[in-house]
Order: sequence, then structure tokens, then C-alpha cells
Amino acid sequence: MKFGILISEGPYTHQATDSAYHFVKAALEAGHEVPRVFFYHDGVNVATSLSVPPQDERNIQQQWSALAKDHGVDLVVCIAAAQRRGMLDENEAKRQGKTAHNIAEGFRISGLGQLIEMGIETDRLMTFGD
Amino acid sequence: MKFGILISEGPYTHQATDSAYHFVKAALEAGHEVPRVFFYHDGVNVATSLSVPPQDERNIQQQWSALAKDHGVDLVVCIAAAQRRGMLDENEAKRQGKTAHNIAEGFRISGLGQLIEMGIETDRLMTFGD
Amino acid sequence: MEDDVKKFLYVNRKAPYGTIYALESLEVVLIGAAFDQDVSLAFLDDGVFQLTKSQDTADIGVKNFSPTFRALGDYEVTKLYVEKESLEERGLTADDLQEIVWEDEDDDYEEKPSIRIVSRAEMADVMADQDVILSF
Amino acid sequence: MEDDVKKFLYVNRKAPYGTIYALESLEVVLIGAAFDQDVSLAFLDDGVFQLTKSQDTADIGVKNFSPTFRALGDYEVTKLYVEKESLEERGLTADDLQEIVWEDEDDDYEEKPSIRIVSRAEMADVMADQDVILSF
Amino acid sequence: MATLHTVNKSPFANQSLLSCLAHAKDGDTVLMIEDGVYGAGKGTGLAEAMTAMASRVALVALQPDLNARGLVADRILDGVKTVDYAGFVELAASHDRTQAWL
Amino acid sequence: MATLHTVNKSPFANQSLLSCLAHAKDGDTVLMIEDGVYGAGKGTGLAEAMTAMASRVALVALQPDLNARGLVADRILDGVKTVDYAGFVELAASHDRTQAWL
Repeated sequence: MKFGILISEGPYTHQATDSAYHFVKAALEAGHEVPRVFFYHDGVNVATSLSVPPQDERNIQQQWSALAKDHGVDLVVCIAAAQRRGMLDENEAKRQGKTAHNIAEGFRISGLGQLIEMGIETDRLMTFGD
Repeated sequence: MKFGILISEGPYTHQATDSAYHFVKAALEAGHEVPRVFFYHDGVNVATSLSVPPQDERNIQQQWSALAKDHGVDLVVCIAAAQRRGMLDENEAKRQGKTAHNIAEGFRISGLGQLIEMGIETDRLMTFGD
Repeated sequence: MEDDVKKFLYVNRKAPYGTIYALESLEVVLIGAAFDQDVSLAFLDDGVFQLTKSQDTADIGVKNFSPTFRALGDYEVTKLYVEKESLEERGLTADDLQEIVWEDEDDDYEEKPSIRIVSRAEMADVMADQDVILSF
Repeated sequence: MEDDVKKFLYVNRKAPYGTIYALESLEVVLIGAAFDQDVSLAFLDDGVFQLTKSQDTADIGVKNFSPTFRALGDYEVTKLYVEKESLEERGLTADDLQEIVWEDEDDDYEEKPSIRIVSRAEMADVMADQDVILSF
Repeated sequence: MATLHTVNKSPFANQSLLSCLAHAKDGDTVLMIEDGVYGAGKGTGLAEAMTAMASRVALVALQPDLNARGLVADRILDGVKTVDYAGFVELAASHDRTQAWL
Repeated sequence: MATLHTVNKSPFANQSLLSCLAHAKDGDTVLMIEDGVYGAGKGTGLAEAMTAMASRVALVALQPDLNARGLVADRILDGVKTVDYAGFVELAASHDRTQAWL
């Protein structure tokens, strides 16, 4: 079965992104497919490459980047939500005249259409938010 | 009278930072002092230099940076909360081996002691959060 | 399943302006309208506050997005279910809500109301009839 | 006023782990302890859940910070007010909470309980007696 | 020695306003801001309890937040005063402490 | 054609669980996760209402979230089942749709 995942809250502040991560891992282990995870609202902040959590805590961005690498999960960050919140990839940074970019490996920026498409093409949509 | 301000939520997602901004402006206009605003929890995200909100919306970071410039308000971003959430100034970025930094002009990174000190040295502490 | 039309329901349970969810939900609805799915919107609990008349955000410096609801008809989003019990608990009636209409091109472009006031039990039926539920 | 000791109250009304507020509140308390102010902590509403026994976060991959409450005595943070009505509404009694003590150096280092179960009216009195209230 | 309490959450979604009112002392002020202003509405399931409170604490709502949410004057409970941001600052200055019910 | 409802907020702070239960159809499943698991506690102000619901919808709580919050087995309401993340996935797969009550 194909699961689509929508994450609506940022890392560390809400447990939503942790719950989604454990759900996705369990789904993959059970032989299901998770073709895409869509990050919306403050969820876009999960993609930051600049996070430095304390040594004794999980690194949420790295957990997701590893899932993308190991299982081909497509991690999509909503461009409109990301621009408001200061999350830019290299292209966007150039286009907006910003000197830095902060989207970590394994994440890509795209439009809200990718969320709708995920709803159409998967069997179940799971929402983790607040 | 001296007001200290604590902001606990991020920009755009919650109204807290807008309410705090309007409160601070009104306090300054009434002749009060606002020596410091302390950004904690997701509030640290207000300081991002990479935000690109839609043209017809307010730019929250720029509103605060202007207050710092025009009225000498000390905008302090909690270092521990900022590191978790991927907010780094140039020094921190270097120290952590990160290639980018994203703290806007007028904000500075410091420790939680600055929050306590603000509580001690001001007459009223105002908290805006969620 | 992939080539079929799916029933999408956008569930709005939060008040506007205090948080961004209402605005960003509407942004999804507008983009989603291009995908030719069977779209409905549900407003219950504090979500009913999104549709009230007379919103004026000038003094909080935040964009007033309530007029956008009136444009939904142009995007062929014509089913806005609003829960009666949620209105009542909040001291509201249908008269406190904006008038939102759509033009029915199959009926000589007659203007028809988009808002459908439903009971809690009917709202539960609407929810149970969907393929995809997006919650905001 | 600036050279006086102020009464600081940390108000905890949120459950642990679902959100980070409880953890980041505790981080402020630990730093604040160095400032020699008159510090109290209030636990009411869902904040009382922060103090429960037997927390085990291994399976959610989040750090268990509940043992840190037991270290507060070492930081001379010895007044933890817990609201009785909040406990009762949640099916809890004082026995469901961790034992948290401090050593009274003026009394031969006797261990004394830090948790003080108070009524809602007493909690209101504690709140009304403060100079600075930090809410989490 | 009175307290200014601020409440920013809708009382229909969240318990914060009820908890605030249960802890406010006689003579305190409860200021509703942001989504908290819905607590000032007329004809709601909470209206009776709010009116009863108004005899012992001052109930105030922030006008800019009422405006944003379309809570026009005739929809506001009798006994609830309104202030703008300047009035909010005055309330904070004239009370001995502030407490935010987040 | 049943729905898996997820609730992640404490019912003592927020109305989401009550609203979910008021909209769940007979035969649906309500899964409590994150702070939502407090709804599964014994002896609370909500316990009676929860027990009454258990006759028409399946009440389930996520074990890892119960563990994190110290809600050990003898503190859980009779009639509430528990699952781990694998069981959560199975519930999502075996119901026709999922609805998150945020």
C-alpha cells in the first residue's frame, strides 16, 4: 500500500515530525511504500541544514535525509510556506538576492501541487501536525 | 517604565510576534522604555535573514530590525533554542562548521541569562506566545 | 484508482489570524482546484469563524484573506459545509457569515449559494464519504 | 528595585513531549538558578503531567528529561507548587508524582520535599505574590 | 497589588481562558487578545459564565483583534470593555504584574 | 468503509478529542497519539464518557506515547487497546481513510 505523509509542524517544538518519522519507518519495514513526504506550514523548518541539536538529542533533519537516501522517499518542502519562513535552496536564494541557503540534502522545494498529487496517487494520506 | 518582552512563537505561524510588535511600538510611543526583546522557543525564527514573504504581506523580521535600529531595542535570540532550530550567526556557523548563517541585522545571539536579567532589570515582563 | 476522480475534503477547525492555518489551508484549496478532483470544504468548531462577515485586519497589520472565500466559486469550489452546532455554540447564525455564491453554468449561470449549513450528524456523513481528508 | 531579590514564578501548564515547552522551561529554570532570585515553580492544568513517575521515552526517540526535576534541589530550587484540582481532574494523586527533595543546610542537611500540593485558591495566592511570572 | 492576565486562545478550542478566570483574584484584569477575543462574544455557550465573572474581575478585549475577527460592537458582551494597543500598554503599566495564559 | 481518526492533543487542554468523538461513526477507530494519550487515563474527569464511547468506536492508544508519559498499564482505562507504530500502520492500512483531529 502507498502512504502519503503531510507534516505541518516544525522540528523539536512539536512531536509531530517525530511521530511521522516513526510511522514512516514502521510502514517501510512492513513492506509498504512511502513515495513522498510533504512539509507544510512550520513543517518546512525540518529541512534546515543549519540545525545543531544537543549531542544527546536526535537530529531530526538527518533522520529524514537518511530516509530519503536509503529508501528513495521524496521529501518535498512547500515553496510558499518556505519563503515566508526563511527556508531557501540555492536557486531560490540566487533568485531572491540572498547570500545564504539552508535546505539540507535529500529535501527539495516545490509547489503545493505536489501535495494534491500525493493525495491523488497514494492510498492513504497521513497528517501529522498540531 | 521599563518593559521586557518575551516572544515564544515563530513568525507568520502565530500572531504572537505581531502582537508583541504592536505592543512595543505603542509602549515606545507612550514614552516607555523597551530595553530588550528576548526570542525563545520558535520565537528564534523571527531573526532569520532569509525570509521572503509575499509582497502584500508584512515582513516581520524587517519590522523588528527597524525597531532595533530606530529605538535601540536589544533583540536577543536564545542560543540553545536557536541551535536546535537552525538559526546561526556568523561566529556560530564557523564554530559548528556550517557554510551559511542566517541571523538578520539588529538581532544578536546570547544565552538564557539575558532573559533572567531582563526580568530582573525591567518593571514589567510581557510574554507573547502560544 | 490513480486515474479516477477522488473526493477531497479540506477540514477547517481553527480560527483565522491567531494562527496561519486558515490562510495556508485556503492556499492549498486554490492550488488544488486545478486538479479536477471532487472538492468539498468543511468548517466546524472554531473553523466557522473563518467565514464571518466584517473582518477588518488593518489594525493588526495582517492580511485580510476573508474576501478570497468569495472567489472560490470561480475555481469551481462550490461545496462549503458549515456545522450548525458549531455556529450555535459560538453565538453565530448563518446571517453572520459572508454570502458566498457560485454560477451554475448548467443552469443559465444562475448564482447559487456555496455555503450549506449542516447538522453535526450530517457533517459526520460528509466526512465518512471522502477519499482524502486534509486537516488544518 | 534593581538590586533587590525579585520573586520569579515559572508557570508550567503544558504536558511534556507533545511540545517542547516543558523541556525548554526547565532549561530556563536551571540557568535562572544562578541569579540568586527567589524562585518558585507552579504546575497546574496539564503541567502536572511533567512530574509523573515512570516516564520512559525510549520508543519515541525523544530525550527523557524528567530526572532533571530531581536535580533542582542542587540548584536551590526547592518550591514546586502543584495544584490539587489539576491532579484530580487528571486521575492523579501525589503518589503518582516523582519524589523530589532538597537538602536543608540550615537543618543538618535534612532532606525535605520540594513538591507542595496546594489548592487552586492557594495557587492563585502564590501567583498574586510574584514580581515576575514566566509562562510556558 | 493587581495582576493583568492576558489570554490569547479561543475558549471554544482551549481551556486557557477558563483556567485564567479560575485563578484571577478579585480586582484583577483579564485582557483577551488574538483568538482570545472570541471569549467576548455575545450569545455563546460561555456568555453566562463570562457575565458572572464581570462582577469581580475587569474583562477587557483588544479592539484591533475584535475588528480583525469581525466581532463588531453589537456582538460584544455587555460588561466587556475594549482597548487599543495604547490601552493595552496602560493596563500593563497600571497593574503590578502580568501573567500570560498561553 | 470505516475511518481511522487520530487525536494528538490532551483532552484536558483542548477540545479536539471531544469533537472527534462527536463525529466518529459507529465502527470507526479513534487512535490517541502524542499528548492525545492522556485521554486513555483511568479515573479522570473524562473516563466515564470515554468508557461509554468504547461500545460504538474502537479506542486505541499508541504504546510508545503512553510509555513516554508514564501511563503504565494499570493506569489505562478498561476497553482501550494499545498498539505500537507497526500497529498504527496496520490500522491506517485496514481503514478506508484517515482523519487527523489537529
